[in-house]
Amino acid sequence: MRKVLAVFLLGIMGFYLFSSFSEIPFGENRATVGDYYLENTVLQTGSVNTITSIVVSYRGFDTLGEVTVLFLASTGLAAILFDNKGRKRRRQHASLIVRVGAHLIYPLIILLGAYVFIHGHLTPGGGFQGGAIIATGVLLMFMSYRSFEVSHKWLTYLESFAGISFVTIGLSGLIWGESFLQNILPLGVPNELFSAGVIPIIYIAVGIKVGAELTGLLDNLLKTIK
Amino acid sequence: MIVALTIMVYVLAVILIIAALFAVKQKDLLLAVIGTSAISVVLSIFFYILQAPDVALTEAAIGVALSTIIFVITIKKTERYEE
Amino acid sequence: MIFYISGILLILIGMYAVLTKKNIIKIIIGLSIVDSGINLLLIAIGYVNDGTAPIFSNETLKAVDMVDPVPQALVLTAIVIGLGVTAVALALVIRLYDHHKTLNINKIRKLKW
Amino acid sequence: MNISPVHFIAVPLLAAFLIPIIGRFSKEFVKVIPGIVLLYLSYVAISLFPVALKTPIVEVLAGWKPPFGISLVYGPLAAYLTALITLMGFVIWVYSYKFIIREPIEKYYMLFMLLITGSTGIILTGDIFNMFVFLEITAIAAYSLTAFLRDKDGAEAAFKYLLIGSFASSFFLLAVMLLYASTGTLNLAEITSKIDSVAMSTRILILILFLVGLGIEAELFPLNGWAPDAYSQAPSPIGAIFGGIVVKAAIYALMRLVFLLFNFSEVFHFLLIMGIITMIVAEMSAMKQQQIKRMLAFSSIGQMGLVIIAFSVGTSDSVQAALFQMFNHAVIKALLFFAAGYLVFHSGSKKISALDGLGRDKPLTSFFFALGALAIIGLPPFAGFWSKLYILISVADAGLITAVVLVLIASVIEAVYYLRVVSRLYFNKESAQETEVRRTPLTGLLAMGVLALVIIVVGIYPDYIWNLLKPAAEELVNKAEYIRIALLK
Repeated sequence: MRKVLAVFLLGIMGFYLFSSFSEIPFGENRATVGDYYLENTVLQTGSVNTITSIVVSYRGFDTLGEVTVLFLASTGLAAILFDNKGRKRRRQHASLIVRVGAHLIYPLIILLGAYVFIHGHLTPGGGFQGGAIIATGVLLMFMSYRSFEVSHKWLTYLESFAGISFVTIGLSGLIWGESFLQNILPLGVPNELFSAGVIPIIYIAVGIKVGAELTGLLDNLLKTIK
Repeated sequence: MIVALTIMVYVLAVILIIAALFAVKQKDLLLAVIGTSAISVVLSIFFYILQAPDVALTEAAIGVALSTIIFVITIKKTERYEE
Repeated sequence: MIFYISGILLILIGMYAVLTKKNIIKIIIGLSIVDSGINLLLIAIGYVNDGTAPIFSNETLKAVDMVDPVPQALVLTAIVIGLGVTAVALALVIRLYDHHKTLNINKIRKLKW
Repeated sequence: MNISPVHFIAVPLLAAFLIPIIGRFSKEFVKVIPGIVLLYLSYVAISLFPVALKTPIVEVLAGWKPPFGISLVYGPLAAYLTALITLMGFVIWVYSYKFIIREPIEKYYMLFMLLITGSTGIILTGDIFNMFVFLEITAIAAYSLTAFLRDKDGAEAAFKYLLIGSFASSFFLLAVMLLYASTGTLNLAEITSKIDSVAMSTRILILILFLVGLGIEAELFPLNGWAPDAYSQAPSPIGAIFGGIVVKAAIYALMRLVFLLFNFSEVFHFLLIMGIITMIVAEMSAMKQQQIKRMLAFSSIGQMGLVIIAFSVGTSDSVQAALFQMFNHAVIKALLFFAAGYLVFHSGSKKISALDGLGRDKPLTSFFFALGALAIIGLPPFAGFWSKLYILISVADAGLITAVVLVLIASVIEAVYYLRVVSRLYFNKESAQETEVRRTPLTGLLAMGVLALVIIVVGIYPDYIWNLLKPAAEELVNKAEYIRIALLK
């Protein structure tokens, strides 16, 4: 009964979605605000990656919100799982091959993550991707070594420090420029590492924050007693 | 070249839907989670084809790896089979 | 077009799971499938035939040939938000399992509606 | 640094990021930070209020003029709602100070700060996707706070809330996507100016998606199944936060979008009917409740129904009355939740029947509860009377006599179940069971006292607040003016 009703409702919804989307032709160039960003990104922000300039500058406020969502998720998760944390993760060491492999790859993954968020304004990728990559690196170590621990104190510091710097950069735009999150540094030459003003700095802060948060989140989940 | 790409897209779309149905129907939750990570893999390829490398990278890191892992951890902490 | 169709189908399949499944982890899987579908639709909306990725990595690339960057930026945000919601949801699942020793929604009394 | 509306979002965010570091050094100081932040924000709200009444502030972010960047639109309406939220937030903090004694206290205040960020963000932002982000922030904070006590019922309520909430946010995101695809922009004012060129079928789909997406947070029937559980299982201050802050932000978002994008009489009729059904069903359900906080939750939904009725009459007067009712509801319902929190504490049970005779043991707390009950029913010397009166007048002016009758019937039902509780407090014999008598802490009494004072003062001098709301109501009704202001033309 329930299934029939669900199929019926979804059928109606699917029909309306399809008919609405048939009015939005696929692959056609629509006049959107995107055109403005594409034309002006290099000149106005110095970032050659338009996505980065939108994420960090034009719509930087969204990114602040997004970082907040992750922060919120890790806080909320820690609050919900507060009192059933075990001391140790009860798991076996992985096999020797995995451990040696993990040890070899771990620094490389961290390096890759850092590379991705430092070059966010030049190549695909940025703070979120870099941070997520770093978290997967730490996860690999969690999986291979029982004794591998991250210091919660430092995670907290890193996380808060990165968050505070994001907001502070924003507020300094308000102090020395005209608006919150405004770019107050010189734009430099496009396509060079040190260019695009505050964009790389913000993205590095985002990367550190995302990495620390996801690591903390995974650690909290893993330490829950069954 | 273009034809090959089109065919590939269609094949991938079929795989995507099959993976989604598998994830919904499968009684073994671990396998169902593998299904969702397969969805993410296909999506990540789609994003790349649709000229969104940034998003493809994010989907690969978050959808394929992290999201799957938190599901797997949760299943480990609870139970594996759907009644 | 195929991208639209797959996106909408993903949304519908995910919603079907949320509406009919009894297992709470399954329901969350459904929610994440819905999110995936919406993300795919958004990216597909921004695509321009024969467009290139919106990154000016060399001089020859022109703005008019590029795909719309805005949906991509939005999807980046949406993916991260989805991860956040999933994490909180799974934490609640672990909590619920603690209290009830079951994942079946019918056996968790108040969840019925 | 000049005071600017962006502080409403940035400062609590900064505080939330700072709390974990400070928590490592001093647990006590952590509890004080939100108070300082909210006091500062209240100061900002009050000092910016006259400015916004004269000329609305459009705060451009990151230096990009709308529609290319995200901007905050701080007009009279936003000024009024942010002031309400920050002042209520401050009172709720005072109450929480001694009420929240369960660890992790630090996390509680972080979530609280983020909830304030999220809900002020919803109200201030002039960008539809940004609104989605802030809705999510508010929602995730609300889920986590619901489960804060980590007991059986709390986790269930939070999970239910999360499921429905995630559904809502998916719908909202779909609607945002369709809007972007058909208008090519995300700026709310720009969308408004282009919406007429969108095909009608698409527009209707977008409307339905928004109604479902925001109706859930705004507790519209039949999407409000989560609310009674969430309100009653979360700690009492959180109930006040939901009723006083989260719902207000959601209703604002819904009404802003309806007035800007779907300004048709059919939509308003539909909302009117939904509002009436919401009100009647909720008041009937409240009547049947055995638990005091569930009763308050249903009453809250009923009041939101009343607010939606007033909004959907659509005239400037009725909107003004709706805004007045929102103010009164926030203050009165917070007082009721505060008092109920300690009454439940003292009686040791969530049941209404356990409250017998507490009027003698707990004279002050019971007095505050009774005062809140009388005010929310709408008895003359209190604030609730005036807003209800104004709503009735404006609804009658629009010729909707059936609606007037139904609102009056709902009020009678409301009076019955509230007075039932009050009479139990004062006139029933004390139940035999011995419960440990714990004193209501001074901060709790202080918070309740302030709210009670506001209720009485506003009840005696309603015109002051009423006149303040006039520009806010006109801002919501006048869509051309909003476009002009928000696009900096």
